[in-house]
Amino acid sequence: MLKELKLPVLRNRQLPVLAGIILIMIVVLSFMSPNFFKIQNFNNILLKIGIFIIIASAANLIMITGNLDLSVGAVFAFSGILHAYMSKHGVPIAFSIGITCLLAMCWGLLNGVLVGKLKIVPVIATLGTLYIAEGIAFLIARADGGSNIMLGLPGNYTSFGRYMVFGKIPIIIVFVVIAFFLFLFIERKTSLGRFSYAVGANRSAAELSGVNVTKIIMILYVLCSLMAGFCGVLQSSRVGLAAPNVGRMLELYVLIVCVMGGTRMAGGSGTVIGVLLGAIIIGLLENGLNLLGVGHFAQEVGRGVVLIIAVMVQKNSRAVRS
Amino acid sequence: MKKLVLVLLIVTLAAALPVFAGGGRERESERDYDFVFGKVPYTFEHAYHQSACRTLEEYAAREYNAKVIIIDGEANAEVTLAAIENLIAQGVDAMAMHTGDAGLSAAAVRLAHAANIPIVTTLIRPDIQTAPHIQPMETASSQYMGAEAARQWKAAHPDKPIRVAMLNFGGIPQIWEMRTGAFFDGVKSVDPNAQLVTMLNGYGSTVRSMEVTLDILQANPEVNIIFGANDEMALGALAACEQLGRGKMNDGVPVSEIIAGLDASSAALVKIFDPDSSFKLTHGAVRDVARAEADTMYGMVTGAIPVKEYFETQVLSQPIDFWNTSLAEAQRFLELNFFYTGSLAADVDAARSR
Amino acid sequence: MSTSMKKNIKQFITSPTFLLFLIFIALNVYFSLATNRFFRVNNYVNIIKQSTMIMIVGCGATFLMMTESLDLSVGSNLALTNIVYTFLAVFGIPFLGIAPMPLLLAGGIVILIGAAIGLINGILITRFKFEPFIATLALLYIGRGLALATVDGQSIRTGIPDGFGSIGNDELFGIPYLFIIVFFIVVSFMLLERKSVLGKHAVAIGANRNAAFFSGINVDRVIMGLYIMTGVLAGLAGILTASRFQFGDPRTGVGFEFNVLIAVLLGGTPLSGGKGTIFGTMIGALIVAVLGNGLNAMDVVRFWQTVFQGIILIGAIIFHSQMKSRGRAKLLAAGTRG
Amino acid sequence: MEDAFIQVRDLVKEFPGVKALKGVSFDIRKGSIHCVVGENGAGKSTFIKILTGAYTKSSGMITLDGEVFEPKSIRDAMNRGISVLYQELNVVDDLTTEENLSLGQEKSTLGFIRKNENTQKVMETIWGMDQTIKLHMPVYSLSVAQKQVIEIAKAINSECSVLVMDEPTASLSEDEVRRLFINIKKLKSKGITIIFISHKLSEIFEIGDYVTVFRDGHMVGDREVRELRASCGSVPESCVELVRMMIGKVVQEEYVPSKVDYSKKVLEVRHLSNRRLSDISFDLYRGEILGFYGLVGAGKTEIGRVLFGIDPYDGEIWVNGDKQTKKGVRSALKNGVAMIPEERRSDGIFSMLSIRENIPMMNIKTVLSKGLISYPKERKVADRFIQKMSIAARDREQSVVFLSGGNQQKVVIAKCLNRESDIILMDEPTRGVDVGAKEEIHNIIRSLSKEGKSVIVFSSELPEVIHLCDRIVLMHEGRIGEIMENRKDIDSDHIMQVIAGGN
Repeated sequence: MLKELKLPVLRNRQLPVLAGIILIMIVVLSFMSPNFFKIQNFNNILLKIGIFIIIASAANLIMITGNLDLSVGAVFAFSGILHAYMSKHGVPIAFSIGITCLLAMCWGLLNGVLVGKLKIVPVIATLGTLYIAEGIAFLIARADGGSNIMLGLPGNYTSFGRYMVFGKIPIIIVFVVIAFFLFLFIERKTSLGRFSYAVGANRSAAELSGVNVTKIIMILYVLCSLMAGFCGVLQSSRVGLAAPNVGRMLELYVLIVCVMGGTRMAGGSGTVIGVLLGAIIIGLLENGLNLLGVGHFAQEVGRGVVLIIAVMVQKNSRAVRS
Repeated sequence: MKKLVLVLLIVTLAAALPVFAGGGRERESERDYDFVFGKVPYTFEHAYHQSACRTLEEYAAREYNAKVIIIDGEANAEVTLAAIENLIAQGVDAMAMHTGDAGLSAAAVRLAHAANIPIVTTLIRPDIQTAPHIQPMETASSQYMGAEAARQWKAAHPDKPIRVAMLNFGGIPQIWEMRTGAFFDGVKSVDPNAQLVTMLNGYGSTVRSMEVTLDILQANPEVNIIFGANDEMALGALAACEQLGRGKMNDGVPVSEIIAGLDASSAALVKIFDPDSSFKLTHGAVRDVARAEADTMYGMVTGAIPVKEYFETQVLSQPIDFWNTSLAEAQRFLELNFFYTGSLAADVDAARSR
Repeated sequence: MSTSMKKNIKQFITSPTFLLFLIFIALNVYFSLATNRFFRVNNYVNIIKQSTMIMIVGCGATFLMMTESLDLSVGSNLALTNIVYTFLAVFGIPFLGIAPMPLLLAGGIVILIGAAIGLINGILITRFKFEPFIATLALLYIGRGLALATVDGQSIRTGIPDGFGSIGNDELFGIPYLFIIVFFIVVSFMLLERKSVLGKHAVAIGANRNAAFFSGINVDRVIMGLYIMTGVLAGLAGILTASRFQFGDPRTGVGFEFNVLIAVLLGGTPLSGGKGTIFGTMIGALIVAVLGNGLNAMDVVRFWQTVFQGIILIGAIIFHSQMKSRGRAKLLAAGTRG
Repeated sequence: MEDAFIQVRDLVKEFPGVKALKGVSFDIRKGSIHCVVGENGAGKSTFIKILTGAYTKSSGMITLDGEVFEPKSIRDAMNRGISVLYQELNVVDDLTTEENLSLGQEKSTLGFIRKNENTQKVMETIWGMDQTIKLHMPVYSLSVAQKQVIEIAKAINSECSVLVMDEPTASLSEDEVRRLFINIKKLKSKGITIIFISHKLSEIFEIGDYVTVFRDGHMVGDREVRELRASCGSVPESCVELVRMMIGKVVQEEYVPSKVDYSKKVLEVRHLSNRRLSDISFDLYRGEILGFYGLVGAGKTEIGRVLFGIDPYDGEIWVNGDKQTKKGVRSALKNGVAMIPEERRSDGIFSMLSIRENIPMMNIKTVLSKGLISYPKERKVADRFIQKMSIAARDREQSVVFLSGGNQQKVVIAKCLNRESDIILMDEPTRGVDVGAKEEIHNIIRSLSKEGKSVIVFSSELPEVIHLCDRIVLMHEGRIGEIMENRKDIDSDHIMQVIAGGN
């Protein structure tokens, strides 16, 4: 298995480039901020980008098929709110997590039907889902009597999200590792992963090869919504409250993470390893700028500039290859 | 034929949906009201504004037999002004607006006055002072909060210099004047050597504030007073502190830091009255602001208050903190301002048992 | 009436755009019946006023989408031009010792800034082969950051010179200048769409990029030109917004790009390009505005409105895709018969 | 040559890592039909792209009418009078005929299109070739040949002196080809120089004046067609010399009967009809190679699509004695029917993926172990097919996009063979494939029939069908004209008659 995992890394010239960027960022930040090179800080960064990595791993497969999912942020928010609402109103936590994940998958099913079956352009279909899910998230919060749900949550609400595995490792990091390897596994070892690449590389050829394209796309959307929903629960449980606006712009973050990781928007190529590296770049950037006390306006500019640079560097490394 | 039935069904459903969603109620009842008021809140996404709107609706109906039309400003300049324009077109008798920007307030006032409709602004004072204004006394309360936080810290840790970190909305100047800046003034009045270490954007969101606070505390672990310019951000800061093993208090005695927020929503008060949590101060005013808005609108419509003159109604933004406010007072505050029906003491106990 | 005109009218009546127009009318009728606060002259003036910016920028965005491109940076562009325009008019350029500028000069400079953002988009997309989505997303962040940084996040509201608000608020014979400007822009873009080389080339590029390329059309230059054009329109919208509200605000135009996108999509221009009409985009913009306005008048809570927005978006696209496949099938059948 | 209109001298084109043209020199005479032939990758298309301004040369020289010719863009080349008719037609489907005619050369005032007086003139040119094309028709309602007519008219309209035609007959029926040739001769008589690229040698002998042969980036032969015709004898396809120039080995085309088991029907088709087909009935036996031949549009591809479950139909299909009830590609595959699609690039290969990843795509089970993809198994499968089909690739990890057309087609066939289906449908299996690969593919088809599999070949090349198939189904306008046994002395005149609609 290890050998098989090594192969794509070596074949892909973009991944070393990304790793190089990360290395440079770490060196520069270590010199510029005395508090940067600390285990606690890396822990912070991982905690922050953990959600992105989990969702983007799934969204990445969707992008590999040449589609995209803009509704993850709304599904993320919806699930957090729903979980909080149910927990507050007497549904046992474990049960509530299960129901929330199931309902989150329904959003994926909606996306899957719209994109896979009805062949609607994914940008629009998932934008529509975004609006609906976000609206409903706000309505649930409103039905609870406010703009977010915090009060009256049961005592053990946060015990899931703040659980420390072996008393040391935050559970979210464990899930990040699980998600990473799960999607690496899906990508390399399962027919679902292989067919995802096929659909992205040439949809019509995939159809004529007997690949059930609709099914693949639907499964991926459901999977992605499941991840978004699960992260919504995880996040809400970690913070100890649920707000319907937490997912704003999350979809664009996820998209940027995938693109920085070298996934083509047109589909056919990309890997979850790239997603991991892309997320680390974003995490380091924000963490570094915050540590240096750079104001938020400059951070916005910085995000755009880094996006351009990262894509440009990758394009060059791709050009060298062919 | 089947298709036609389906289409008809969908059309009927589509037409019925908005009614189901709460619209279309005014038809039978609007004529029964004496007045129609308009209200544009900053954004419905905050509990504060949802409560304020509800108070306004109920109070105006009860006191003045007035109907209130609410159009959300969505925290967006174009949407807010469009809402004002639409209210004007709908011919309301008077309106109230609460925005985040002085320029926006001024533009709204100009629009309303051009259409000869009385308008009252809230919180953010427009630069052109030609209309009545409701001013929650946030500056004084923020100063008080800063001073109290500094006092409590100094009493517990006289040896540790005060280092303040703040989370704001990203450079809205009025927020500095009334909240962040005023708070820091308060701190300095107690300890002139206090330093403002950093101020970053928490986007008004709990989760974003938590992430930002993690970075702040990484860069400046010595920070011991954190002020979030609304309760959501303060709660985010608290979550970050808890994650780092901080955020604790020893029965009201500061250990690692003191956190202050603003709005005094129930979520915040539950933390504030938890003796073990480091989130300890906030202030807010919902009911009185909403009532003042209704009173001012009524006053302008009936001619008691001049429409085009600056007339400031000051409202106390009630400070609430662990050390000086009793649980009963806080309970009453929540009931009056946030339609709170629970028991604060019970909620605090429930939250503590976590 | 000539036969070709008859044919044109027949074609128009059977087109999806016309059906969309009918839906628009139906919406108006519905809201007029559902609430007595909707059907008023002033309300319609508002609806049009509030959709002017989307209409102006939508003209450029429609052309862009015809070529299978899109621009997510228009909202940030609008904010940046809005704030810089006000800044120049109020403060000039202090560190160069330049005094506050006449509005026309400030407007000219700002239009150039809008064009520059379009140019950068164009360069990234044509020269460096960026995906339009990514390139313009980067510019969305950069533009917004610059807008906020220019004024340190504050709006400019004092020292607004006289006449600053005139173009956005004053009227000519009872018609707001704003309407005249929009009318002028929309009509010229309709002409561009139907009669100009640019319009035809945009369709050709979106429908068959290779054919366009081998026909000697400089595809990159057309796309670059369209991005600059959209940038200029966004700049103009920035100026008009500043004038209409009489203050400069770096937070304007948040989410504007998606509103424009939705208007263009509702109007029947697909993301895959190759076709599209300015008229459709205008109807799309009006539908969005009427829907928001009508639901507000009906006292529907904003969050329900968000839900409706999603349903309508999905419904409209399903509608368009149905229309498209049916129309194409009909023509193909006719083609094989004839 | 004294009267050389275009002179090419030591033309070199280098791409990063590849030398596509390695110093080519030859002349093209004014007003001649100059054919350029060569295998895929020989450098023909690179040469054409330099000539038309799509590429810039690395070194060497081209002169046009005595002047140095270095086009900087396609526009530039067009202005010097060079027009191209590409294989993939470059008309915009969503525009009308009229709009297409002026695309890229609109007359305008201030950017607005002026009424173009030329359009009428061009329409007359078009009507000279095809009267059914109307001015305001959207182009998507036209046939391929009609679109080609528009493009030719456009080229003439641009007052070109040189017209480059890149495999113009590839998707035309024989009738349409004949009409095209008439039009080409008309152009020649107007003094236009024509550069004609084709894989079909018969066409070169029919209309060519000169022929230049490319191989591997070199010019290996430059002949007068008249001369060649004399040395070649009466059957142009067997022109040993030209073929030897192109590939260096002689290709024999001769029908060898397969061992058909006529006792075992694997496929029965009865009264098949749909929009394009009417009343199609035929049988397929075990080990048989069945050929479908007819003009383009006669319904060959449509039959393939119906059998493979892509298009709807009325009628009955029996596979191995079972009546087919479920429709769709996947149920066809499940029943042992596999197809190699006509359009390799858009329907066949996954160009970004490697050969290893492409081959098991139709039957992922062959590389699974315990439900997961096993890399050793996958490598074994890939290597087996690379060897069996002699796919010329650097290694199995090479992306298919970097392979030549013939090798790409082999990958598509390998993908299909890996499915282990009993019935294999091959739609134009050798289209756009060089002569060497063509023969190899034919051998693969024969070996399939030896293994007891049944193959249906849909082809618009008569020699291929005669060469390969045991029985030939002749199609005309969606109907079966005749089903004939293949013999050594098959009567090609009779075939022509049937597919043209006679009996």
